[in-house]
Amino acid sequence: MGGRDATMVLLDENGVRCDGRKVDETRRIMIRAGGLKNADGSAYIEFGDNKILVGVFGPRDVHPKHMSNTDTGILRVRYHMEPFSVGERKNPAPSRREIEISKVIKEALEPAVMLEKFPRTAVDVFIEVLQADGGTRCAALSAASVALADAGIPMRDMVAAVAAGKVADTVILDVNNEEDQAGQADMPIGYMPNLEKITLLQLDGVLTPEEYKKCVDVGVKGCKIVYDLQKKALTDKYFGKGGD
Amino acid sequence: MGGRDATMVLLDENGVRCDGRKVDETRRIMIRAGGLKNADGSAYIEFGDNKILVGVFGPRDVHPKHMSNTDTGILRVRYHMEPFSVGERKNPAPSRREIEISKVIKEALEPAVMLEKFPRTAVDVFIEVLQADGGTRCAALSAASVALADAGIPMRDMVAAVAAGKVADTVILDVNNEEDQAGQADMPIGYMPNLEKITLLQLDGVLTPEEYKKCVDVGVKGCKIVYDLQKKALTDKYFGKGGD
Amino acid sequence: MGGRDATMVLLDENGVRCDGRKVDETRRIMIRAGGLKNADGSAYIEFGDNKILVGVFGPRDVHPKHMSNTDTGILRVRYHMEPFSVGERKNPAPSRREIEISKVIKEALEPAVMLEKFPRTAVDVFIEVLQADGGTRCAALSAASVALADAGIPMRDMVAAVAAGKVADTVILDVNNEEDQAGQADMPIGYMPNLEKITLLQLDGVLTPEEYKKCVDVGVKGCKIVYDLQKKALTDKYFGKGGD
Amino acid sequence: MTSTSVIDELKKSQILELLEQGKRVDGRAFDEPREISIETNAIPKANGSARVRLGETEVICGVKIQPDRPFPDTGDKGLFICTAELLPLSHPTVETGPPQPPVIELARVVDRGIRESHMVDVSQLVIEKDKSVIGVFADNVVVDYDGNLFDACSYASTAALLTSKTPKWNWVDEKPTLVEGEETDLPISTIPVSVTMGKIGNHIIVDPNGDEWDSMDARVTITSDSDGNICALQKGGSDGFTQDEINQCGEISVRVGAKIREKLKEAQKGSQ
Amino acid sequence: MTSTSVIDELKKSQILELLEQGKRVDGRAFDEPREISIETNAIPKANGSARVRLGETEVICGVKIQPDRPFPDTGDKGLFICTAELLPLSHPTVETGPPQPPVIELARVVDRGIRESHMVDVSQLVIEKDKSVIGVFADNVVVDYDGNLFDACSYASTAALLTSKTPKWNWVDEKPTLVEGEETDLPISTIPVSVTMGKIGNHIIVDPNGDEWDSMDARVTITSDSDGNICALQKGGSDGFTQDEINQCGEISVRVGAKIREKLKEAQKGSQ
Amino acid sequence: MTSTSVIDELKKSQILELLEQGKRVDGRAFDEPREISIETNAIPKANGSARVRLGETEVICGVKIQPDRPFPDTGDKGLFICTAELLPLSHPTVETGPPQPPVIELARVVDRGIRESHMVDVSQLVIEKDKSVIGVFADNVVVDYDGNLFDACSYASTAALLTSKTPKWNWVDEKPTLVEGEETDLPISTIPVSVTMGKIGNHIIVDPNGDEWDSMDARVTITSDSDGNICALQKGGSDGFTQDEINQCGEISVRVGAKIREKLKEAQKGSQ
Repeated sequence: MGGRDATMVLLDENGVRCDGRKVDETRRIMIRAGGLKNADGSAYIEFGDNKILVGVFGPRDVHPKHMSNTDTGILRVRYHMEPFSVGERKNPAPSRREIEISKVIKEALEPAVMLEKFPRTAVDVFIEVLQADGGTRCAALSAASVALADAGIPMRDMVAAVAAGKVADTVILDVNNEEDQAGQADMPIGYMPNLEKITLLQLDGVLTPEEYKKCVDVGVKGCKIVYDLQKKALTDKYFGKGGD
Repeated sequence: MGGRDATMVLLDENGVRCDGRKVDETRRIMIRAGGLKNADGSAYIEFGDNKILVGVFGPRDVHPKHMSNTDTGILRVRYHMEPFSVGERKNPAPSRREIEISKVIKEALEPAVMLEKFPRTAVDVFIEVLQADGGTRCAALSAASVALADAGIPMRDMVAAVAAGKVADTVILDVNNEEDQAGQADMPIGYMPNLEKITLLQLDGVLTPEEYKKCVDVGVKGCKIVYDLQKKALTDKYFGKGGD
Repeated sequence: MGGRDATMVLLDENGVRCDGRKVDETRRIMIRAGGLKNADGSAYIEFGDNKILVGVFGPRDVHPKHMSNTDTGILRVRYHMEPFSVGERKNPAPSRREIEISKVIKEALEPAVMLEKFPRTAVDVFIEVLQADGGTRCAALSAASVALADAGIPMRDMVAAVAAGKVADTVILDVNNEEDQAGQADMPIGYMPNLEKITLLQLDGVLTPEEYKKCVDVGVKGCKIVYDLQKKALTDKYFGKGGD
Repeated sequence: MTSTSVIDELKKSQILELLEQGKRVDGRAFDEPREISIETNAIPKANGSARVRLGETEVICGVKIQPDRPFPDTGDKGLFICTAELLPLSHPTVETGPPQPPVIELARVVDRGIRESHMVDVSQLVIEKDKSVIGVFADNVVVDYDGNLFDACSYASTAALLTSKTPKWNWVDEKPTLVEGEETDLPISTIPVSVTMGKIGNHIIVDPNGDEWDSMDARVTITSDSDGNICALQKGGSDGFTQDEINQCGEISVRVGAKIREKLKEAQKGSQ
Repeated sequence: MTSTSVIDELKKSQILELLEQGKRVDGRAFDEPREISIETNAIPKANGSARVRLGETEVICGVKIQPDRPFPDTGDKGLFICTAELLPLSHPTVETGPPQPPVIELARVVDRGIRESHMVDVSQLVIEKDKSVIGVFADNVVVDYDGNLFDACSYASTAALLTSKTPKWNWVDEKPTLVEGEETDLPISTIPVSVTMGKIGNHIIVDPNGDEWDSMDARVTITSDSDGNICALQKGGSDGFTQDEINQCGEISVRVGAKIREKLKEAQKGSQ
Repeated sequence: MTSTSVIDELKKSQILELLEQGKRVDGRAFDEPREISIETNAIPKANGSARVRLGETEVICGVKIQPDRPFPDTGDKGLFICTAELLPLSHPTVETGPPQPPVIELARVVDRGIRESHMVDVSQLVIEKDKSVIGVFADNVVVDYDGNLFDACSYASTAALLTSKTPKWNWVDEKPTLVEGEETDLPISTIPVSVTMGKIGNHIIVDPNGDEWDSMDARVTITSDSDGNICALQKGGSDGFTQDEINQCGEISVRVGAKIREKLKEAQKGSQ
């Protein structure tokens, strides 16, 4: 690697970012539907250097019974990072950050899943971050949508996700780890393109009202890029790879 | 405040204590019945610099069911200190001290509450110490009695409480924080004046047998002072403030 | 004691070990059946400087119910060390080592207990290490067998246990604490002499294939020595002490 | 098994019906927060404190300021940590025990809103670089619950911080040593204000009360700073927002936030 | 749902009936403790130990003495910590897992009784001021239960401490270093003795056994020191005491405690 | 209440019947492990990693190497810690929460197999004696379950360690300081290989798959090193082994282990 500059240039005079991307360009994205033997549905995503595995079980019985709901199914989500997924070895106990992200992803997926179709039961989504590189929650949410579809869970739409952000006073798409650490703002967005609804939205960092609107817009556009790759992953699995 | 003397005089030659009180004088006491919207009953006490809030719920169902008792109601008490209530920030996890005090207060209240009137159910007493200044358990117990009465729980009597103690070889009433830290003995007493029963009693510190008896006596007298203020708090709430 | 040599001689030229024993000699063993008032069965063992107490309860109901088995009884084992049982005071919380040893001892006892005779119920074995000196799991297992018999639990056989090991390139019987720390291998063995089955076996340390076989052989022979003392303990309790 | 109660359903449909007519259950305008009352110095022994009532929701925040060890890689910065806890006396459904996910989210959102605004200038809270720094702990406890804890805790924290006094410590004999009588205000660079909006049907309402909170389809909490910039946001709830709604919420949060910021400033002045 | 069993009720009324006649179930006088047997040095590898039988209640206490770090504000004092645990083999109803409130109370009351008497002179347990002190841990485990664990644990702790040997450590190279072969007795300044009294009806009985314990309305544990002074007290149970009863209990505790103190001294002598 | 299901019973009797005929359900010889595939460097940002498939069981091991504090009494040795976790997506019956005894045993057996072989030479992992050492953490996560996690985790750990790169730290200003660009291989002294054998009836089979695992009466995991010596063993399960069977298992483990060791060496070469 050879030493990182204290004064890293996040965006050069030609609009090129620290990893060579343009402002509106995502990192390399690879999504695979399926892959796990025991899970009812699964997906694997590589999003830049993020590597995330998602397994889905259900609909299945809820224990203890009083946690279930006679009117609707329930969705349970666990977002979990492996000890070796980050720079310094992570303590295996679930952190408060992981608990919050699990909740945020759960609420981002709920509008997409037809929970009313399987009352009294639960669908479990287990997200495992094998390697983290900034934007894990968006990559995880995108993969979780594919894994739910792969499990045959009835859905209204899939949620696609990517972060918008701001570096060097410029709004950009898909914030990587360096940009998150050294940049000015990070806005993860989860979006259902067919239903035109934002189901995940967070922001850390300072934006003017104009930049705020622009970030939302850039993020929504980025989600549509991710969405196409989600559909392709499912098509590849279920209908074979259409000649590229 | 301007620096505390290492050799603080707890009792001067005129029988005046470090905070200006006489040996048989309590700190300023203010009790208010009610105040919380959601609790079934509540009370607030300022006892010197102690500030304590108590909320009561019940009688209500017990979960899990096997914790309930077909013959009698049960009383549950939680004594809890806020992180900001003490000198150095308190860790939010319940300490062993808080667990013991919860049990001691519960057993001090039980003789006063007609638990047999509500079998199978529970009454919950939640004590929150907002600011601590020595003698929190007595102040909490006094407020809890008022909150139980405010909740309409049938009671035989109220428990009034205050500590006796010993500083400079002298028996005193209502030990404050400095006296507790630098003094010779602290004896919290909870007493039901109508039923003439001591329901809370603890002692830390060395007393001769004569001092022991004197402490109990001074404490019981002090409880009667507190008792009048408890009754006044309930009268003020339910019958309006009688012109002072 | 007067200072331990850094270069302790574990085995001298005459085949004498650091505590004066021969290679195939066990430490002093004393087993007593019974002794506890409340337990359904109990035993106490001194094995060298190990002092271990075992209490057995059951067969008794299982809570929660869903942990029980309609076809068979279940055995539950807890191996636990007192804070004062080891050199440096042990933290009272159960360690991962204690959890593993509990499981290993449980599985070593199961083949000996006729669990099918008491379906839906459980037998609890509580092992308390009062003083530890190397080889606690073998001593505990031996005592647990006696305590189960003392409780009248129907059994196919008793499990006797002792460790074999290797010091100074020599296979030895009954590894003590110093030999475990400074030696080359430790192989705890639990054996049912009547049924001729090894039910506990572990190994830490390096053995050639020949040494491996010899260790197993030496260990099995040692278990037979222990077995006789187990039977004597039960005979002494139930039929009075024969002879001297 | 749980089941959405009939009463809850009726309450929600009543609230929604009123909203369709442009009305809220308690008569407020859609973009109108409830009455805010701020009592500073409620816990005199803390370094700063505030008791905030937002309608019938009530929160107490106490600030403790004390020496601490810095994080290994930020030895030139003090610590700022904000927490939130629902006391069991605040509502009959609150359980004691380890915090549940909604409370963890609450605490983290309140913390981030203040942290991301850089309200507390932690670079000024160093006693001895790499060895000892000043830690600022703003602990919120909810005393009575009637919806929208995000904003109530946020205002309580902000008011407590604005009125906090920082003791001074010198580095003597490898230990932080208190210098008596040299208290200063906390170094404050901006006043963040969070505004939480609920979505019921297609209606966006500011500061939902307890009944509205139970009927919400989704919510968003947006924090803006003294410059009118947006510095933190958290969407929650089991429905989504359109892009237009999100833009609209951004505008509301800055506009409503500015008014609330004036109240916080008044409280700060009142305490001096 | 639990319900007071009929057998428990019968047992209690039988005990009470006997008390009305001036008798206890096991024939003891009201102010007579059960037989106490004390075996010191029960755990030879510990720094001190005792196995105490109080009737059929049996407790083992092991003392560990080892270097530790002092508390920040008491760098000139060693540590003394006393714990108590109910082993699951002591009674069929004991559960494993984190300690329940009654066991926490037990441990804290036993600890305070000894701590408040200043039995162990912690000012003599300093290796290097502010840096390293000697910690004394007296851990009690209950091996068989038949009521009144307070006194059984207290006597076991006291007997173990009275017979404990303290190793010597020097401060070398910024580390405590053991000096071989220089053990001394623990610095002991007084012998605290706790006496627990139960109240059944209007009767006060000393050292309740298991059946009496289950039938008690209230209890009080009073600890007195070698000077006949009272140094700790804990009331428990769901009824109260009159002021006269409390005075009476104080007297009993000092009188009965003096006799038990002699037994502890004998055990100490026997171990030398 | 649980009850052994009829299907489980049928499966077991079918497996046993086949074994009596000298056959296994998946056609393997009794002493034949399933196909092993090893992908090294699966987690490029870790210091070493491997994804191992043993039949349909799949495990990922990531190795993290970082400065740590030594244990008080072994200041001249680095740390080696190996863990194992069943991810809930690996099987529908896996529960989240604190690890249960079988997972604790798994982790400890995998750790001991490697530790007792002295594979990682921890004496070379010292930055500054008594102050700072290098810690090597090999964390295994099970991604798909089909029996025999002991061996799958063991091979994943070994492959990850064999291909790990160790950064260099110097001791500067009382702190470990990374020296950029000076990575070396981990100091490796031998290659331990565990072989797990199940006993069903009187038959000993190597590397039981998921169905066989559920049908086992007992199991034994034996680890041998590059010299063909046996360095760790763990018996498990609710039945026993005869002495002959234990001797036989020892022989099988060394013989089968040697073949698997060649695969691990190939994987190591392939990653260079």
